[in-house]
Amino acid sequence: MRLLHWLPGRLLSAIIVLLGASILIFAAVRSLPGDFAQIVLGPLSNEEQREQLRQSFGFDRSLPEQYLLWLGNAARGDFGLSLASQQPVLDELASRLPVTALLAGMAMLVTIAIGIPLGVYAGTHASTGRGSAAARIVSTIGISFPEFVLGCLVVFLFSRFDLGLSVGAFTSPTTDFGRGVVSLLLPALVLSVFCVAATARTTRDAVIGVLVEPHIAASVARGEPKGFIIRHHVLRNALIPVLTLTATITAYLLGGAVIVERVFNVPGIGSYLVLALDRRDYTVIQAGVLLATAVFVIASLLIDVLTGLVDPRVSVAKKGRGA
Amino acid sequence: MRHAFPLIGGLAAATLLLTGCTGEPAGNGDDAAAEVAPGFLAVADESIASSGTFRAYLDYDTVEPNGLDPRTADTARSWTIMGLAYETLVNIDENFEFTPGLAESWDEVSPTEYVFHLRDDAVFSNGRPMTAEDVKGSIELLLETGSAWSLQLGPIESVEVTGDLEVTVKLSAPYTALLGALANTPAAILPVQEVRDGTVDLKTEMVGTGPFVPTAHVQDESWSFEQNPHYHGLDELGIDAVELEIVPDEANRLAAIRDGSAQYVFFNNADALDLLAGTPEAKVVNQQNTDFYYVILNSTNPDSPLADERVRFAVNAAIDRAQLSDLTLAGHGLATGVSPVSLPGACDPEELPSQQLSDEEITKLLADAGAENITLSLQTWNSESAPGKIAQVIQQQLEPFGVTVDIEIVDDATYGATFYGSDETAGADIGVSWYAGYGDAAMVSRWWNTDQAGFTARFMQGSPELNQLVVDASEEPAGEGRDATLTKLCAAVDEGAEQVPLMTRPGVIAYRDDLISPTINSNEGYGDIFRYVTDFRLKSEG
Amino acid sequence: MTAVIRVEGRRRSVLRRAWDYLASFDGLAKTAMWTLAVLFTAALLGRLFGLGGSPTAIVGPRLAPPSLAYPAGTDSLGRSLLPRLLEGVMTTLLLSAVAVLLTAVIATLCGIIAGYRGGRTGGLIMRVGDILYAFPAIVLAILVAAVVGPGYIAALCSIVLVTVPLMTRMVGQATRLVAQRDFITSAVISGVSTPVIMTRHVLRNISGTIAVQGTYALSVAILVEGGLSFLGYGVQLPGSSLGLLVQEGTLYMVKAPWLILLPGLILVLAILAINLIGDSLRDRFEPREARSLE
Amino acid sequence: MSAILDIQDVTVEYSTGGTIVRALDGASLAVRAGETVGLVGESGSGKSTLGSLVGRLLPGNARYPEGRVFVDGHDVLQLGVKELRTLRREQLGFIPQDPISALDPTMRIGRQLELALRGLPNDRAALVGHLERVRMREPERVLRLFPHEISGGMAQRIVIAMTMARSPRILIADEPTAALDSNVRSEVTKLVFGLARDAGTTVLWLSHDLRSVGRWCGRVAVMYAGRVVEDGPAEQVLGSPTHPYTVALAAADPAGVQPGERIETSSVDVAALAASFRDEEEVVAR
Amino acid sequence: MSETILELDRVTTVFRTGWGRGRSELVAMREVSLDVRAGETLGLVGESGSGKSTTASVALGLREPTSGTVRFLGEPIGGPKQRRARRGLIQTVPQNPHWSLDPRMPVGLSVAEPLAALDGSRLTAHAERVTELLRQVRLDPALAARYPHELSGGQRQRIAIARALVTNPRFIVFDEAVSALDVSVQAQILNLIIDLQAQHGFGALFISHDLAAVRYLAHRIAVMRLGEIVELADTARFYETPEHEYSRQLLEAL
Repeated sequence: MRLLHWLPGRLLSAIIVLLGASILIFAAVRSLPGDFAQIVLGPLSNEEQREQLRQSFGFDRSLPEQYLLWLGNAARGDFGLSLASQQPVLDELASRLPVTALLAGMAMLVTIAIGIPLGVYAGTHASTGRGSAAARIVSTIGISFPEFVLGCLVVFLFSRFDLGLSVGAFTSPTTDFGRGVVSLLLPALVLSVFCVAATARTTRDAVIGVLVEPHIAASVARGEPKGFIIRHHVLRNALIPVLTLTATITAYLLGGAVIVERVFNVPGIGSYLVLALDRRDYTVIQAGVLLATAVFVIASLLIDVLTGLVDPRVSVAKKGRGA
Repeated sequence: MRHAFPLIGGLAAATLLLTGCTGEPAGNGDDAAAEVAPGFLAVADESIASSGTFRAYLDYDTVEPNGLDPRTADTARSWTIMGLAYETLVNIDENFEFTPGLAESWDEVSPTEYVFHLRDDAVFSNGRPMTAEDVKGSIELLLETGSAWSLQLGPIESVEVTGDLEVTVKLSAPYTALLGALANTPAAILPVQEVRDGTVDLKTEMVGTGPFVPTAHVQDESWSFEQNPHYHGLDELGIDAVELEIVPDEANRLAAIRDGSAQYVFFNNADALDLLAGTPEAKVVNQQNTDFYYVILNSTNPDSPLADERVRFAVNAAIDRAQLSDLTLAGHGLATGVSPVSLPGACDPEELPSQQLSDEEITKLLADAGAENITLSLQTWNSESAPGKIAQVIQQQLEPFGVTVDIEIVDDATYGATFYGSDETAGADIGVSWYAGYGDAAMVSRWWNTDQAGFTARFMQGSPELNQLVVDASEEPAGEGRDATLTKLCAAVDEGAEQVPLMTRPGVIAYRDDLISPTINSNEGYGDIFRYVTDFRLKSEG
Repeated sequence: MTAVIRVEGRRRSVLRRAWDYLASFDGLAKTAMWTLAVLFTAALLGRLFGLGGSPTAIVGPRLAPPSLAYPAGTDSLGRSLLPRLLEGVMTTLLLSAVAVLLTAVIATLCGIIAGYRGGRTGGLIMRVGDILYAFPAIVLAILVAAVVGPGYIAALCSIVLVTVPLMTRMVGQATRLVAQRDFITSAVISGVSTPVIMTRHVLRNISGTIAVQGTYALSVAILVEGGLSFLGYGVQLPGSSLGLLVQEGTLYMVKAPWLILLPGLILVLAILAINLIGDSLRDRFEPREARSLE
Repeated sequence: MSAILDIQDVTVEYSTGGTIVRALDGASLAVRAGETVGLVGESGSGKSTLGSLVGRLLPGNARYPEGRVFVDGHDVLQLGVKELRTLRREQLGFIPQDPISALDPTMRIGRQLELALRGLPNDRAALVGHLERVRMREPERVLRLFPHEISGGMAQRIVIAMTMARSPRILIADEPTAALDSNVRSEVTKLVFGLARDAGTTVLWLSHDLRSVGRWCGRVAVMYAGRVVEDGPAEQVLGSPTHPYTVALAAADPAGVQPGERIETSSVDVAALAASFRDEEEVVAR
Repeated sequence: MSETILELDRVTTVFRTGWGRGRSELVAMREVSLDVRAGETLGLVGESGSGKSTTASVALGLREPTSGTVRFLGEPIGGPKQRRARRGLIQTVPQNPHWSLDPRMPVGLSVAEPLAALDGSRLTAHAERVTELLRQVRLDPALAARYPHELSGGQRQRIAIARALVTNPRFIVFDEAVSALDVSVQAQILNLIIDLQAQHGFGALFISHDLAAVRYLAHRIAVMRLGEIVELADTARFYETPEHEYSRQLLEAL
């Protein structure tokens, strides 16, 4: 019920954000330097061939017209043909999505499985203990390790020394899920380091924030045992800022995937997007970036709904996202 | 303050530790170029009973505006991959001599008339036997496209079916490189009947007479091929299927060859030779190539010092090819004139006029031109590492002569816009790139003929004499006469110095000796690293 | 009344007070500051006095390991890595700092307007921020870099566009908190004009947030610059930045690991230092009391 | 008769970032079972610290360099964590100032009560019974609500229900009505004292309001600068205060002055008082 | 009878919140009429949520009412534009001594700010007047250089009063100005307000939930409940014979 009060407004703002993003993407892609036809057809092509190509992609129309056409088709799931492969963009992206989704999913799993317990430990021991300081330093180092440095390091170590996992072969999870997971293990770990650290930090801060709340003091005063308070009161309350962080992490994983996929040669959406950008594969860039933003917008929408379920006080007015 | 230094110190110590334990023997580059047979870096052991999947890793995929259509395929990578499915009338061997392909033999009736006798067992992968009409139609279809390769075919006047398995090609003028042009994948023999009636779409399908047919292609990811059941040489094939992985990152390809995920890997970083030293099963060979790096010295901007031919020539002369090759290609690049040095009849790069100039003469030349302290802008692209490195070395080499070079390294698209865009003159003084060198010494020089290569107009003025030399070189039959023309052509290009050939662009192939026995030629004209794939033998079930 | 035992400071010179302020940070933050100071000074010396030689000059054998002659080894063109590292540190720090300065100005302006004025303009600002925020950072950065064309400007623009939305949001939130304070209402009632309130009261009171967020933005900036240069859209050769050096190093990981390890480690150190300073600033401006559950 | 609560000359210091604040400076207070003691003092007097000290509930940066605290014979400051928990659970009850924030905002009232009453019967019927004890209307409905959906008065009743469910030996109420509107204050106060009387619970009622404390408590202790400066039967402390601070406090309440009268504020010069108090070592006690 | 400074005539203020199905309306002020005369203090009591604070914002011209009129010195109080024209004539002493002053500014400058706003002069140009006012609120003028956190709650509230008085306003709103103070300090501030009003003759709206403080200082008392004024009477009369049931309840609780 409560959800119904703010969900329509939240949905509307999500749609506005997506529309805004689509305009931005379209504008950015159209202002990429270099003549698209010349790039695609190469220097040996003649003007006639170029003009023909421009026409076949509707580039001869006015920009607003092109945008509306694109948006209209996109709404129907038609993102056009990839200039590079001549295949429907949607198929191209769809075939790479499982890889990126699995990569991001594995990283998210690691993030939650390590980051939250680490943060809870650091938070509940913040007033005492060296363990907390260690957790804090570890998490600060974690957010300071760019994945391209860490990734290269891992590739170096695993290709230089025989450490059991291959960084040369990639098995797609769609052909063999088990081997796919194994070949994504290292990339997912590298991708998750920042997120684990960020989650641990946020969880720690959230836990500390909850611990000073009077209702925790009241629980302590009632003589509740530590574990009981953490389980029943701290975790639930601390979950709220952690949930909002999850939206940011989703975006981060999507972005980080670009680099990690590149470093580990994982054929996912991220590395495909960079390639597409290099060769000005307009349709792919447009659809790919829009997809990335849409995933983020939908994820944050879902997370807002989840937050609404965890925190009954949440309303449409409250929509800050922590970093 | 007290705490900061240990951190820095620790860093240095860590570095020493790591460098200490990775000291490896120096490069084995010389071995890599060693031939096991004349013209070959590796020869497949045909006695091996072989079957299985051939797994190769490539650095990038074919990207063509017309999809899989071989006629408009622009890059060597496309030729290589499409070459698995298509065949050409003639083939080119390790000595750049022509051998039978789909044509069992041919007669050069006159310098302007060639008669091809086709083999009778060629069958397209859809099961239909190849006919003379297919050959005639394929050449005509290629000519229709107006593509770069249709220009390389030369002045074809007519193609006629003159017998059951006989096709006659007539030229309007002599053109020595005709066979060279017919030997490359864009001139592949297509199932013309199906193409014309629309049952085969060349953009999305490959229906050729070649050994393999593609079963799957994920752009930038992988290709799968299986045997063409109708292939005429099926019995001799040692490979059941081909898996190509596209792996842009060199480190990953390196890892793949180390752990055996790949049997055969292409590198374009010459240092890969050294990087695999620790893996004894991996053999690394350095394949010489007719492709070469060149610099554009833009002559079309009247405000640029490069508008003066003396300055261009001086800049050309100031570039030390040997050092350039040592620093950027681990010494594997060979200095070359406009006729690629590894092709028969090519001019001697040592004899080029620019190479005869001493440092003093270069300085004087610049002084005469009033260009003692000049600044030139250089642009090149970043999807490969070599052009950027070349640019940086050139910058250092020109510095002692008072020539300051401002380097701008941009993405490929921006580079294209700078030199082939719509402006009157290209947006930079100097450009660095490479050309494919093809299979005949006169083919690439077409790009120096301003009548034939319109795309150079924004940085090259050319001259009627030069254009004529290009035409002469293409018309004269191979032999001493043409060699002399090529030498003149090389000198003219060198002195005009608008597009200056620098050095060849070698390829590096690594293969797993324990998994595969390949045949690899020492010299390649079309970048086809699978040229002898039908001879390859697999050592273990793959 | 409570008995308060504390050490009262006497009035000192500005310099002395600045020093005392820095000295008041915890040990970790101080170490971080020293690390940054050492990195920056080395880079500055490198630039001013050509410490380690010219970054572009080809001086020696290719891929030589660190030695006395080449303290950080040589790269694939036989250039000494040390001056290139110093130049890289300079570029990375300077580029990130300039970008974050821009970010701070833009975000402060937008954040204060959005947080204090609210209304349509404020809504629009926040909405645009939301839209930019919806892009994964590195994707946005690459897109911007591709539009602008790879290079310094691209890195700069990307960093600004990536960091502005979050910082605007944080400044906006801080501004809203301050705007609710009674002293703002008092000033409004006294007829103090809006621009004066914004600069005199709001800006001063959110300066802590700006400092903390600016510091974090700086670490994000270095990450973005690195990632961008690594992907080939940031700083280009023959320039040098830490991200670019790492990228160059990847090719020679096996044969010349120092080419990737040194810039990589310095990059990590710099970001780590900045994050530690940010944490320290945050503890200072947003103190949190820790409590045990015993 | 021995004291159920005996605070002996306790000193408490907080250290924050190099600054040490002394919150209690030799405070003593002995309370016998069944007594209702009003602990009066203004902000900073140390009364909240004293209240929390009974359950050793001070924040981690608190130090106890001197003094001892006994609850029913247990030396609170020396107890192990487990014993301390048991003590809090079995013997002590706390009612905070702001009841709404004392409830977990993410949890329905019913679930919170259920958790707080672990070990006791805590089915629906029992919960409803507890709410009825604190005269909550519509208890069934209230159990389903979240804390932000109820008023301060209701929240305080729920906290009282939670606290009194275990019939603690000592109840420490820290300004429990300060955050409430005036018309529910007396009701809540009445409720607490009524339940405490029924359960035989000793009450330590912390307040800044001398007058209201006098109305409900048998005994009043006045705190100032970290000490109990005056302690005695309510009517005595209120009627004829002897410590100048108590005098000033009584005089300063505007509710105590007749229309047209002016509050005499000259004697409440806090700074001067503090200075004079430092010299005066002896606590006025009767 | 002295001049009417502020007059609220049948003022209604409605808040609308939410969106779609969640939309709700809250009437914060319903048909509120009251007036404040020169030299007089009108006390406004009521519980949290009774509409006191909304009434304060309306009286200060910070919020435009949904209906009804607000007149200041006989003129409609109008919107933000008129606020600039009236500057210096209306001031406020806010509730929370923690936030009544800008923590980043020496308190002397905070006192000078309304003066500077009158003529656009620099904050530092009014040192003499600041000294004078600090004396009036019985503070050591040397405190002007201090920052708010260096002062006690009572001292801060005195500074806030000095700031409100610095422009010789005709009307001051005290919005829970003593509620957060300890009784001993509260008494001093109440006396100070009484003395200063006698001296300066400003009209005052004194808002509090504390009936005792209001009764002590106000000449007339208005009792608000659920957005309405349920009783408005002279203090003496109100104290003797409260008419409304709610007023009686409040008095009993004293």
